[in-house]
Amino acid sequence: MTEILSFQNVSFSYTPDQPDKRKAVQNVSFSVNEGEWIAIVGHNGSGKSTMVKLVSGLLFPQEGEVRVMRNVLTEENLWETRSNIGMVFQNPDNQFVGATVQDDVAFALENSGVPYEEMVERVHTSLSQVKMDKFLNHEPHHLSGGQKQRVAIAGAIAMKPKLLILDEATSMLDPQGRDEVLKTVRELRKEIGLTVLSITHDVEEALFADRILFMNDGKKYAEGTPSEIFALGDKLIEFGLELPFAMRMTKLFQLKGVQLAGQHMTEEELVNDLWTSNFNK
Amino acid sequence: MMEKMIFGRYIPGDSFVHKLDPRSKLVFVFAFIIVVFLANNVMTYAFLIVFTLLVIFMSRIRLYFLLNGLKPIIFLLVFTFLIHIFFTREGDILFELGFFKIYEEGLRQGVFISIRFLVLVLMTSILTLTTSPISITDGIEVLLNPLKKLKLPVHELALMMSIALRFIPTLMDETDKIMKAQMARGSDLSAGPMKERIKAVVPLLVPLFVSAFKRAEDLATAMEVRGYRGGEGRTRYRQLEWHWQDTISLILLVAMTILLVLYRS
Amino acid sequence: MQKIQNHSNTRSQTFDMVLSAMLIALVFVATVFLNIKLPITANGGLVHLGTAMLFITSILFGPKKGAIAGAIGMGLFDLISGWTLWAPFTLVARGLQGYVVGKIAWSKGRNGSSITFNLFATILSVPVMLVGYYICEGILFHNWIVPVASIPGNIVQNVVGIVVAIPVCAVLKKVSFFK
Amino acid sequence: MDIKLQQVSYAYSMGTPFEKYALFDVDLTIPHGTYQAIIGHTGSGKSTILQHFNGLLKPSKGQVHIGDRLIVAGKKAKELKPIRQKVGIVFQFPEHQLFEETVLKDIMFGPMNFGVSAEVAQKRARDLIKLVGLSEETLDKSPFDLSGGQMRRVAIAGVLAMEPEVIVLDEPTAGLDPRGQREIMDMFYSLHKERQLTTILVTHSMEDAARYADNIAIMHEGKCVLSGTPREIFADSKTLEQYRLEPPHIVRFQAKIERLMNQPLSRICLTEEELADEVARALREGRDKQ
Ligand SMILES: Nc1ncnc2c1ncn2[C@@H]1O[C@H](COP(=O)(O)OP(=O)(O)OP(=O)(O)O)[C@@H](O)[C@H]1O
Ligand SMILES: Nc1ncnc2c1ncn2[C@@H]1O[C@H](COP(=O)(O)OP(=O)(O)OP(=O)(O)O)[C@@H](O)[C@H]1O
Ligand SMILES: [Mg+2]
Ligand SMILES: [Mg+2]
Repeated sequence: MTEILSFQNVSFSYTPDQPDKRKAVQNVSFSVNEGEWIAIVGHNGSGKSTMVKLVSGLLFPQEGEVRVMRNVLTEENLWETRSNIGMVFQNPDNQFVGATVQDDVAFALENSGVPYEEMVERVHTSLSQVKMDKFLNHEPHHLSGGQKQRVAIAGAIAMKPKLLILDEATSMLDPQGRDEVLKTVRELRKEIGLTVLSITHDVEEALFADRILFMNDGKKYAEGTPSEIFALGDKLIEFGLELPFAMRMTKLFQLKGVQLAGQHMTEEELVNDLWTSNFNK
Repeated sequence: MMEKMIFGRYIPGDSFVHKLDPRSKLVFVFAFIIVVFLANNVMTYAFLIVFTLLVIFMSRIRLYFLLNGLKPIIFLLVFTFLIHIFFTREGDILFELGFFKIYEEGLRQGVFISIRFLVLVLMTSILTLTTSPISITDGIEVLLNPLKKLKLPVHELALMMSIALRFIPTLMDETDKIMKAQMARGSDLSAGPMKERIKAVVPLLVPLFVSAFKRAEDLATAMEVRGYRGGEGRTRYRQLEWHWQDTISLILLVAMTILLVLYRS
Repeated sequence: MQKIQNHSNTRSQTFDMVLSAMLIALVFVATVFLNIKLPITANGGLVHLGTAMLFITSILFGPKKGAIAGAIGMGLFDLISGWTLWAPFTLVARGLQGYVVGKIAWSKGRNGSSITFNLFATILSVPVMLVGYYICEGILFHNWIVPVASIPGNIVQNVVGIVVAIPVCAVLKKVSFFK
Repeated sequence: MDIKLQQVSYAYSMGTPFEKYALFDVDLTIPHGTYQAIIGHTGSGKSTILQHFNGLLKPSKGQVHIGDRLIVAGKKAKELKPIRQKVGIVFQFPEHQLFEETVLKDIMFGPMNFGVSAEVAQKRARDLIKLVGLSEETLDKSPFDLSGGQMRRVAIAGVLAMEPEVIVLDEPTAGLDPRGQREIMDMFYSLHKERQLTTILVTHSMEDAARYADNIAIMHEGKCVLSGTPREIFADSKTLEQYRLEPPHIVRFQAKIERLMNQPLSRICLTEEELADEVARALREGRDKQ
């Protein structure tokens, strides 16, 4: 397993001169390996976006270290590091630089001096990977939120990054837009084996992840597979999140005396259990 | 409201003029503005008119759009004409009514200056009617490139322009939304006494500035994460292509200049 | 909220550039989209708030950004509306105006927080702009009377601009982003 | 105060080459004291319709009754202010409308525009800040120093402070974490129940529409295509699909269970509790029969 990203006892405070104030990120450690999908969940203000800024070198930790591709992130290797990471942010409007879809996708390529012919080819390939190739010359204000986010993803993967970070990339979208974006990311993972770090407070979205980091008030409260994390049950609710639909239903069924064999995170499992425990006798 | 403003006056098309490279169009119009001042007699002004009509014809712009664009300046045109007529006191008297006299030179001046003004406005209008703001920006950037040596941040200015163009519709939407939200809270820019209306500007502009500032922060972050660190070492995705048509149009302009020089008095 | 510390130099350069772009867009939007109806009849009584936006920009962010936003924002307006021919004049006249306002409002480290100086700056910039346009139009019309026609309209615009900009700046200066 | 739209059509940029109709012949009646949800695909005209409820937009054709006021297409409507006080709108991302130096002043801004005295407005602000779940100290802070979720609550308090008889909500919880969403939706629901506040909710969340609304209207391409109780609306997933909507998660799940049990439950369930009850009862009955 190749490590792509790791935090080691990282702390960061926006107000280092006021030590009594809670730090935005406090003593967080974790690592992400190649090919994984990691989700970071946590309430508003729990420090998720700060962690993203630490990964991209927009901020540097006051304690601990951030390693990208096994190198400690410093001012010197900042730009090289950034070319290995693609990022998509929350507000679809505020990250669209170009005048049209294709200009926007080309932006990062222009920055790193990719020659013209190669740029054209890469812009077209990455746009077709997110199924936006029919929109080459569209202007941003004529696109839906979901489409803008897909363009942002295309812009990120055009650089062939090792790691794609989504900072609440779906939270301002309508349900259709959200589905579009998530579907795109899932397909990309299959197609080009991307490592994904997605930050969200949507638990249904986190269910797709291989591993979940659960943040609370700047600290890592827990880390584990979705089933491990959601087994925490009421703790999630206490810290501002909720349980996935299937788990909520499981609990309610058990409360009302419906026989079930165990806890379930997905609808399929729950329905199967309902079948085997109640009908299939 | 919005759509109208975003496209501005640019009308997409595929005429000869539309297809020209923005660089040649800019050089053309800029040179034209200077060349126009060469005209000084009936013949040369006639050349100017014919030439302008030719360009209008080649741009295939519907006359409606051109004339529509003239609306705001009609007043100025008439005003200029009248001022020249009334205030020039040279040459023969053509018309007299009491102390009110029109001199030949006044009429001449009035007509000439009005024609000059009109062809200038038409020609610059054709530029903006056939070229999108973003290609104008591209054209300007490339043309100003030599000034980089004088430490003029040409690349930054061009990128700034293109980001501004990109965010105009967004901020317009935002303005509309904030305006409506404040109207729903009882503060109205378009109704009530003067003092109230001016007071209603504060609840509109403060959030607008805050929002623009936050957008700038977000966009700067996004750009930097995507590897932006100034113009150094960047390649261009948007390529400009110089065709034979561009050369021809500049030759036409030179020919026209020669004519003007030959026939001016 | 505290400002994020600027760790790298590029960060503040990029941000400055993007902020200037936003200010250009703001001036443009105020010019085409924001109107106040006045009881007087010049121009149908509609006065745009572009000049006010230019003043605010210069007072909040200083001479450089003020000049850029004023010049390009309003030049763009000329380019896109029927006034294409005026664009180069606007570039000069408004650029100078923005610069003058910013320079005075930001003199001696005031950074636009003195209302008196802001007022002084805006008032002083009016003749600069008027003369700028006057000279340009004089050349264009080959006449020194015609350009006089646009002076009353320009004065009304500037007065409204000042009346709006001064109180708005007083409020904005209290917002933590713009201190 | 009833709100009634009759044959309302609306065109943006009327009379220009860019004229674009966003509403066509919409009929919709919202009786006093109801909780009305409006759902529909993106761009279906939801935001456009809600701006007719307090005269921010005037119909291009047709007429709008707001209480005893009548706004008719083509006629000038004077003095809309009283309507704006009676119908409060919480727009999407309402935190973008904050502008005052302090939270207190911002909450007082609305009521004072409608002629409420400073003392009364201040008292309202003190009551409301607690209602929206913030502490009284918040009142003295600058709204720009708050977190996104707190700003949202202040903005909502600013609309409630006008003491409207009708409250219109355009996606009031977008972007908040699950707890924030739940708290705000529950707060509006209890206001609706306690004060008989007519509530109009525009939302993409079928779950919220199902859980809270008495009546749901579906917008599709500028037309109001369907209106009914949540049970009626969500009973027919074929029709919903036609309008590019999905039934709430719970309804889809019920369909799965019904297929499994090979028999329909006695009614469409709109909340998770209801479904759990129904399934438990169906299973009990099934056992009793055996
Ligand atoms: N620029 C800043 N200056 C000062 N404090 C900040 C700044 N940005 C964030 N904070 C604080 O740091 C903490 C963590 O914020 P962060 O934005 O990382 O949270 P988040 O988990 O991303 O929240 P959300 O879900 O709302 O996006 C919060 O308490 C926040 O108020
Ligand atoms: N200011 C405007 N000018 C022109 N067209 C507009 C304007 N605002 C909205 N429209 C158009 O009117 C239609 C209805 O828009 P509206 O905003 O009412 O939809 P909506 O249902 O609220 O969508 P969403 O779910 O995305 O908020 C859309 O086609 C939209 O493009
Ligand atoms: Mg965040
Ligand atoms: Mg809407």
